[in-house]
Parts: sequence; C-alpha cells; structure tokens
Amino acid sequence: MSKSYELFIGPNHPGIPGNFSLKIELEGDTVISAKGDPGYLHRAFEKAMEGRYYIQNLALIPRICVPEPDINEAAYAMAVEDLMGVEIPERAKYIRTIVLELARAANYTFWMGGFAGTLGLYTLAQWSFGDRDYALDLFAEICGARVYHMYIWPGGVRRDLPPGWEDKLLGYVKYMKERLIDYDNIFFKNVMFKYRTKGIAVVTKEQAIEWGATGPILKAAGVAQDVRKDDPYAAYEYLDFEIPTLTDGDSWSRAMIRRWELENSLNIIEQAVKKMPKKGPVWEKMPNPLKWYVPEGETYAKVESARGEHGFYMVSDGTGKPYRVAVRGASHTHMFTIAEKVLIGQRLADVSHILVSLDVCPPEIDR
Amino acid sequence: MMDIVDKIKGIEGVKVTVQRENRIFVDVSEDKVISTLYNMKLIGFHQLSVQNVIDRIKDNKFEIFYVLYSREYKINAIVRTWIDRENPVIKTADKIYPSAHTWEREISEMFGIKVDGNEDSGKPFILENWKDLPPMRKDFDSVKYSSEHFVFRHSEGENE
Amino acid sequence: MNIKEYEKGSFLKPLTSVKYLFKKPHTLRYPKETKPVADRFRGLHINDVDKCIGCGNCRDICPCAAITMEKASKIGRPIEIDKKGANPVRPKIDYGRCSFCALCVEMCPTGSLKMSKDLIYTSPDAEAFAWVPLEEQGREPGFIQDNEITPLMLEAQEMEELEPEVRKRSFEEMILGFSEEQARKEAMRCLGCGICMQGCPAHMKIPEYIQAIFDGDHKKSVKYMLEDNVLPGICGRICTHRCQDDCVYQYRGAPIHIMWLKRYATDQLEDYKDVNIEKMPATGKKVAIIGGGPSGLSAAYHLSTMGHSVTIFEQKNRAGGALATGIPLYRLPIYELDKEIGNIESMGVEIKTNVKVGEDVKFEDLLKEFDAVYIGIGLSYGRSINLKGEEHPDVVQAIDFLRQVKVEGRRDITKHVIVIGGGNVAMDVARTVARLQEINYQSKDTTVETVSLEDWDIMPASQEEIDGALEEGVIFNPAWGPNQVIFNEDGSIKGLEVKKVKYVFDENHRFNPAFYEDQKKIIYGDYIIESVGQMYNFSFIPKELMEQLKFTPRRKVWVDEYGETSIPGVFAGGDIVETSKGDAISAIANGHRAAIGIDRFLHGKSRRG
Amino acid sequence: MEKMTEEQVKSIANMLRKRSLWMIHYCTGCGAMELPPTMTSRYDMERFGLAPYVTSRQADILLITGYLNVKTLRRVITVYEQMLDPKYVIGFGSCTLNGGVYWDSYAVIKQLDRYIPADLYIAGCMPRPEAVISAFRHLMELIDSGKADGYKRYKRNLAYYKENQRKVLG
Repeated sequence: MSKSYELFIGPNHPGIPGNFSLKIELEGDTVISAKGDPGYLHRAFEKAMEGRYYIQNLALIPRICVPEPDINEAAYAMAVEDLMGVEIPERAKYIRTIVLELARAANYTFWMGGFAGTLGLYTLAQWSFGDRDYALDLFAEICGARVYHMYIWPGGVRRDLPPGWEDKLLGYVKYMKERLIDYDNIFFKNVMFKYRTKGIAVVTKEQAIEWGATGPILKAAGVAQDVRKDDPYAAYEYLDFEIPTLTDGDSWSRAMIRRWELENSLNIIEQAVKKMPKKGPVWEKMPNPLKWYVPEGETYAKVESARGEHGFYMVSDGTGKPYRVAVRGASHTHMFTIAEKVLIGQRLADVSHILVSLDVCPPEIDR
Repeated sequence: MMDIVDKIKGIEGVKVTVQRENRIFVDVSEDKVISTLYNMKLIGFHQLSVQNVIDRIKDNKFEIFYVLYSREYKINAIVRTWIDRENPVIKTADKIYPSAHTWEREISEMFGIKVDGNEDSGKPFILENWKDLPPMRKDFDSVKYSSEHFVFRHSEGENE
Repeated sequence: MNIKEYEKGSFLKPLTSVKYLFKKPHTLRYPKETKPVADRFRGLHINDVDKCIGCGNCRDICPCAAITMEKASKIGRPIEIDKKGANPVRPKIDYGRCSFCALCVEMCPTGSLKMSKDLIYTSPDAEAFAWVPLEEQGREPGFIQDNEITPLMLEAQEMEELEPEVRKRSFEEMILGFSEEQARKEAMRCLGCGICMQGCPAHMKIPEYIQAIFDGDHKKSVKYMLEDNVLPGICGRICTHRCQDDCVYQYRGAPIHIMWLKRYATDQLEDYKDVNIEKMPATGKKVAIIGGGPSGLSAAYHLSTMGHSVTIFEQKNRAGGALATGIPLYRLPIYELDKEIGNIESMGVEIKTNVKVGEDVKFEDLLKEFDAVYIGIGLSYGRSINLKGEEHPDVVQAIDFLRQVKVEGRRDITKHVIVIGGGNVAMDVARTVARLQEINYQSKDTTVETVSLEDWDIMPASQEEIDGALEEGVIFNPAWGPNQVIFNEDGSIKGLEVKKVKYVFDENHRFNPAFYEDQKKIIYGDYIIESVGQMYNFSFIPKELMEQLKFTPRRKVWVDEYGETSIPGVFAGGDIVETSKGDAISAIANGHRAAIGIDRFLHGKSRRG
Repeated sequence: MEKMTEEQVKSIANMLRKRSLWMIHYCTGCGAMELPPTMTSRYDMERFGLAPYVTSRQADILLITGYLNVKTLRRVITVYEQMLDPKYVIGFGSCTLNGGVYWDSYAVIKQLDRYIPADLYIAGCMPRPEAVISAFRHLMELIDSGKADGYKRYKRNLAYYKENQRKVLG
C-alpha cells in the first residue's frame, strides 16, 4: 500500500501563475486530488464599485485582471452604455477593437513566456516578455500608461489616436509576425514542447461543454464558441476572422490555439486599421460625472478575453453609483471546475504547466 | 428567437421578459429554481456564465441570478429568483451546472447564504478569519470597517 | 496555419535561434540609455497654482481620496490669496493613494492641473509621498486636458427669448424661461464646488438648490433659496448674478445659468406655503421697517420667522421699492412681485402703504413705539449732474420716468430721446423708450441714443443688457460726456452737446473724468432722460438724531457687522449702506444680516448695549 | 583598533552585498506585472547583479508589489521571517504607502510599515520598469551607506510589529 501525502503549492512559488495557492494530494508523484485556495488577491472590487461614481470606477476596473486590463474597461463601458441606451461612434468602435486586440496579443505574448518558463524553456520567456514591452509602449502613447490604460470608457474612448500611431502599430504587427517565425522555431516546433504537452491534461469536448469552459479550452476541444462572433461588440461584426479550433483538448492544443489566436489578433488589427474611418468623433458626450445617473435596470455585458468569456452583470437603481456589479472572469470556472478535476492523475512536474495551460488568472478569480 | 421564448414559457411557473435581442430574463419562484435550471439546460442553455446575488435590502430580499448561455441559439438567459434575507437558504445547482459549485461557495461566504447540497457552503473560501457581517451585504460598511481595522497615513490637508 | 507541421516537431529548428548571438541586444541599458516617454504619459502631477482656484473638483472626483486641499500658507510659495472666485487652498496629492487615472486633470475647470511625464520617484521615507504639485518642480507636461473630449459639460443651455421685433411691441416678459428638460440639463452641469457662493452677496446655497432642481424636487430647491433670499423668483429674473461671474465653467466654457435655474424652480411653485422657513414662537417684540424695498422685505421676512412682529412703512402705494417702480415690466412682471411679496405678508408681516415717515408718522414716535427700527429707504431720488439747461421740463430723471411707465401707465413718448448714462438703469430706460416708440410710432423715424462717459470696455451695464439694447435698436455714444442742452428757438429741446472723454478714471483709479474740450458734437433729440445715479433723502430724521448718525467717507450710513447704525436700536441696510453693491441681491443680503442683528439686539446681545 | 576593523569589515560586506542581491519570487499584487519586463531582455536587471530567486531562505529582497491582502499579509510575514539577515523590503506603488485605490476596501491593509519594516518605496501605480531599476539602484546606495536597516528595526521593535500584525490577522 502506498501512502498518499499532501503538498502545498503557493502562494509563493514560481510555478504558480500569480498569488494563488493549491493544495494537492499525491501518491508517489501522481496527483490524486487538488484543491485551489484563492483569496490572496481579494480586493473587494465589487463592494468598492458600489461606493463610487460610475466614472470613478474607471480607476478600479482595469485592476481586476492585470495582464489584460482592457477587457474589463470594454465590458464595463458596454454595460453602462447598454443601460443608458448609448450608441458609440463608429471610429470609437474600431479603436476599441484595435486596443482590445493589441491587449489580447500582448497577453498571449506574455502567456507564452510564462508557459515556456514552466516547461524550462526560458529563451522564449526572455524574448516574449521583451516583445510585449513594445506593445506596452504603444499603449502608453495612446493613453499615458503602460499597464492600466483606462482608455476605453463609457461612450467611446478617452482620446483620439495620436498622429502617426497607426503606422507605429502596423510596424509592431509586422515585427511580431516576423518574430512569430522565430517563436515557432524555438518553441512551437520544438519536440521538447511537443513531448511535454501532448496528451497532458486532456479536456474532451463533452467535458468542456459540461464544465462550462470558454475561450481557448473550449476551442482546443473542438467547439468554436467566441463572443466576438456570437454576440459581436465593438467593430468585430465588420471584420473578417476565423475562430480556430483543434480537437484533442490537451495542453498542446491549448497552447497552439493561443499561438493561433495571437496571429489572428495581429490580422484583425491590420484589418481594423485599414477599415477604420479616418476621421470622426471618438466619444459620445456623457453627463457630468458627478451627476451621472444611469437609468434603472439590469444588464449583462460580455466580451471575449484571452481566457474566455469575460462579463459584467450590472444593476443600476437610477442613482449615480452602480447598485451591484458582478464580474465573471473566465478563470473562475477554469480553476475550480476544470483544473481541480483535470489535475487528478497528472504528474507533479506537470502541475504548474497545466495551470498555465488553463491560463488561470488569480486576480480575476479573487477580484 | 421567439420559438426559444415559447419553449421557455412552457416551463412551469416562469415569467419571461425579453429585454432585447439575445437577452431573456426568466423570473421564477424560489422553489422552482432548480427544476427551471434543469429544464433550461434541456432546452439548450449549456453554460452557466455567472451566478451571483444582489442584496435588495429595501425589499428585504436576496436576488439570486444565474446567467445562462446557449451556443446553439446564441442567447443569454438570466434566471432570477428572490429569497428572504433572514436565514437565507438556496438549493445547489452544481449537479446541473458543475461551475455553480464555486459560485455558490463564493455566495455563501460573501452574503452568508446557506447552500443546501453544497458540501463547501459555509467554509472559508476567499476570506480568512472573517468575523464581521458577510461583506457583500449592503448593510456592511466597508469604509467604516477599514477605518476601524486599519490605520490611514494622515494627510494634513484641509477637507472643509 | 498548417497544424501538421507543428505536430511533427523538430530537433533542429530551435538551433536557428543561434543567429541572435550575432545581433545587437535590444536591451535598454537604463539609466545609461533612456527611451522617450510618451507625450500623453500620466505621471506625477503639475499644478499652476496661480491659475488654480482651489475649487476642489479634483478632490471630489478622485476615486482614491488622494487629494486634500492644503491651505495657501502651507504650499511652499506665495500665491495670490484673495483672488476673486477662488478658495485660498490648493490640491495636495497623496501618492500613497493616487492611481494615476487623470480624472482630476479631466475635471479641472481652469486647466491648471496636468500630469507630467515623470514617474520615477523613490524614497525610504513613507511620509515623503504627499506634496502640493507646483510648476517650479520642473516636470515636463504629459497628459493634459482636451476641450473636445472632456467629462465637463462646457456648453450652456440656450435660453429662449422673444425676438427683438416681437418683444419691442409690448412690455411682455422677454425671457421665456427654461423648459423642464433644459433646466435638468443645465442643472446637470453643476459640479457642486460652491465657488459661486462666495460671489453671491447673500451666499445662497447654490450647489444644493441646483442639485434639488436636478433631482426634480422643486420644493426642496426653493426651500434652500428662501433660507438666504426671500425674493428668489425676482432674483431669478433681475439679479446681477455675480455667482455666474465666478462660476468655474467660465475658464473653459460657458458659466451655468444659475439665475435662470432659480427662476425655473420658483416658477414651478404656485406659492411658497410649504417651503417657508418654520416660524419660531412669538416673542412679543415689535420692529418697524422704513421702506418696503428688497432689503426691508428681507429683514421683515427673517424677523417674522424669528417670532417678532413686523410692520413695514412704505411711502408708495405698493411695496417692492425699486423692484416695483424702477425695473421695467419686460424684465419683471408684476404678478411675480405680487407672489413674493404676498408670501412675505403670509408670514405675518404688516405692510402699511402710502405712509410717509416724517409726515404721516414721526420717526421719533416709531423709536418709542417699537423695540427696534430698520431703515431701508434705498436711493429713491434721482441724482442730477447739474447740466446746463436741465431745469427744462423735458429733461427728466430716469427713476421718475420708469415709475411713470411702470406704475402710472405712461405710454407717451417723443420721437427722439437721449438717455444720459451707461449703467443698467440707463439700459432699462433706453429699452423702455424703444418699446414706447414702437408702440406709438412703430419705430418709424424714431431714435433713442445713450451717452456715457465710459467706453465699451468699462461700461458699467452688463453685457446682456447692452446686447439686448443694441438688438432693439438703441444707439450708443460711448466715451462722450454731456456738456449742455441745446434749445430750439421755440424753447423746445434741440439736442445735447457732448464732448469727447479723455479718461474716466485717473492714475489712482479714482473716478475723475477729463475731456478734450476741443472735440464736441451735438446729439439731436427732443427729450432727455438723466440716468446717472440716485441718492437718499434723510429729511424724515429729526436734526438731533441726524447728528448722531455716523456716515462713512463715501457718504453712506455707517453700520457695524450686524447692520446696526451709530444710534442704538436703529439698523440700516440696502443701498444706503456701504456693503451694498447697488443691486437687489446685496440689499436682500444685508437685510437678512440686519435681521440677525436685530434679533440679537432684541435678546439683549447688542455689542453696544 | 579592533573596533575600527569591524567597521571596515561591515562596509566591505555592505559593498559586496549590494552587488549581489537576490529577489524573492513572490508576486503579492498587481505591481508584479512590471517585473517580468524588468527581469527579462528589455531592461535586464541582471546587469546590476539582481536576479529572482525561488525560496525565501536564500533571498535578500522582498518586493511587496502593490496591495497587500490580509490573507497574503500572513504569508508575507512568514516569508519575511524566514529570510535571513540582512534582508530588505521594497514597497511598490501607492498601495503599500496608504492603501492606494483600495483605500476603502475591507480586505487590503493600508500601511505596509506597520507590519513589516520597509526600506524603500516607489511611487506610481504601477511604477514603470525604469522606476523599478531606479529603486534598486537607490536601495544599493542605501545598503552601501548602511541606511537600509529595516531588518534591525524589525528586531528592535518586534513587539510593535507583532502587536499590529495581531490586530489585523486576529
């Protein structure tokens, strides 16, 4: 009879994607049960938002998800616009699309580094973190901050694009496309990557649907579900793109989906820049922030984040502050419903890369 | 769209409101929630996006909502129900939607709602050593709690 | 993407990365190398404290409660403290809170607050992270505000008024008032900073009543108004709105129409029965008020809410003072006056009209009969400029002319009228004349001209009045001073000889006009109305008491901070005291102040016993 | 004579210490987002002899990257106490100073230096990589001059820190 033992991973652990901990039970080096322990990043966003004016929440929302803050801004803005019945200007829609896709691309680049890191292939980490930095500099030029942009706000976007920014953006897209070949060579076509990830942590199509997976996990299992296609927001309905799917549902497929989506994002950016109206308003005038009373009602606004469906359920009671905002982060389901089940039967050495492969983002779980 | 609405209307005891294209509100009484959710899943709402609570303190009720999604019809349906604020108890939906399990853990911690059938209900989840009112309730004052438990660095400016 | 190729995997492909061995690294060797910071970077703040008005809007919008207002004495450099429309405080930012969202910059009404490109600051001292941002700190501006995209609502609602051709035909009220939607939109603009309250002589609770208008609660709104201003509906029409001159929106857009919002709210109420200040129990004390003008009415209202019994002695046939006799009907309809004076009467104030103190009732008797006396007689007599030829019957005083038109129903006028003066009263006269000429002659072959010492830039009349007068066809002769009246051979007036003004104010900024004696012209007209100011008449006060009454160097009645004159128990207010700026709202304000003083006096708390 | 040499030894030790600092790999908050660019090819903090390290016992610097949840605070204190002397703490951004944007949150502590001593703070929310590098260089100066003595203060005022910790952790 072999004896099982318990192991705590995190919150201080290099294999944990953020401040999060995991209690796993092992037999030998095989996981027999796993239990997540969140709350290390709990900042009480939902409570804090109830106490602030609609515009003041602009400072809070990007902080819900650190690697990709713009989805929060977009979903929040869409929820407020929906309650107020505001239609945003055409150019703003395209700018939002560009910003969201750039953020998605930056997030996948960042994710690749982390993922390669957990597999011990640090070169890609060095490259991709460095390349993401150029995207952050692009963000700084449109809105003045590298990480927390606070650029998308209800009614449109906060400033028009600075002159010459589109060219810089297209330059970055071109650069990234060239770099992707190198990324492929060093990582995605690397046999080491294949051996470490093929057949690991399989989420089948049935399981993915049953467990409520969204985003790359679902796509890797063969279901083409994407908010950008199913319920188009911003300018996605005018753009031409495909939802990539694979069938295996293992760690390898998920990584490939993200690699694919990155390329997709770069293509969408190119298209959007080409199709965007060159002039025009970028913001629909909103009321004085201190007297910004949003009509009573409830709404659910969702966007596609790098991890899956990201949504804001917003309730207004007709005053200047939201009555209740509930945030749906894709990681919430991915961590507890999926990772806890998928980890069972895996090797200890794979635990950290499985967590990254499911792209668990703790700030979005804890909020 | 309309045939789905008709199908949902066929479920016993529901009140259906179509808010806009692709969004339906389904209001049910407390005792019919689980059967409604079950029927909704049969109709094709396979995914639970979010389940959470709104504290309607004026009506002395908790509003529980389940945002469901159907890929097939591309419709969000929001199932809502209301329970009393005193000794609140709901039944678990994790047999129908496994992801409800975690949302219910969060609800039970943040609102102090007991979830029947969920073995993790009532156990600490996000918070640790929490002794005050469940924090997401409207009668919990976060600013007051912060100033009682933490010390602010004093800034000397005048705040009229 | 060809997935097959990836599925195969390769041992050799990773080796292609060797080529990077021979490439220059892209590492930025900070601090040896730096990269340019984005133009819109949101870094540490910069504030032009001279431009800043300390309104506190940055503090109100800050989501992190990072901004507090520091006293001007502590900001580390001298600033102009008594700047008009400004608080002597400046924002201090706590970088232990700031989230660099730049909402404060977006909301800054003056544009003084900016964010810099600098965000590199480290210190071992946790207390060293809060300071008052200054321009001298030498940071380069980054994120600044944009008038195109700003959360502030810079544009004001347009007020509808009658077209000049239409309004000239009658004395109908020309400003039409806000609709509900307009009022709500205008009220929505208010930031609630309260800078305007300092500008208002009565210090009305402007942010509160605008908020109530925004919430649609007109009763609450008027309740706030009545606390400081007993004639809100009248002020909503004819006020000099100093509050609007201070409104923080003036720097980047149009000030809020505070006055018209006030009018909107009062117009929504039939009467103020439910919103009056609660009356305190009767004290049995009696107060006499001489003069039923705005200051007297204000004092009477507040005294009666304090429980005293009040009697107003008014020499004309209706109360209201200049409001009743001077202000033309097209600006202030008579029903509005009746509504608000009626409200004051409903509080138990007795108004005795057609009683002239000094003739019908002796001032000494009032002093004996009443516990306190308030003098609010105003400046009810026209001032003459000793113009050569002004004794002619066709040279009249503005105040008499306006009274004749408004109260006595005078409608006749000659075809060519000259108005001397450049103040608001002169505008009232000129525009009244324009209406009379339209009524009598359909403006055919008629003229109305004004002559003023002041040039356009220093003309005392408000811009709206000047614009209105111009629209109605009034001809201006600015920077001309009247010399003498020229007569025809038959004794009727031919015109007014005027001379060019060199300057109005001398180098000490004192009123001391000088003229070019060689530059003269004649303005032709057959009727001259003098509108160069008014004066008081204290003949009702007996000589021995008059000697006790102290005056200020500017020939106004001296009063202490509670409105008490040098005669104990005698209070004064309105235009006869120095704190008044010659408008209704100042009179209302010092009437209120005197009411508080009288209440103190009656409770035995007077400073001089 | 002996005392002199001891001082000299100390200053030589400080000089050497500042050139080889290991930073514990613990992302306590969102400020950690700017660390990967700082650590990797773009800004490359290894130029200064700084590198991330995985275990607390071998690390020299503890970065409190932003807000500190009460639940995390308990772990941070453990980590800090596990670290060996000399050890240094850097507070990242607004949140460690006065609560930052979470000033009204029931879950986040407001002042880091009431619970563990901080040697240096960086302004910003979040600080740019340049600011992070500046902070590391500033910390090196402080170590060199012997002013970074947070670990000594912690020992000296242990009762004060423990009392504060007990108050929030319960």
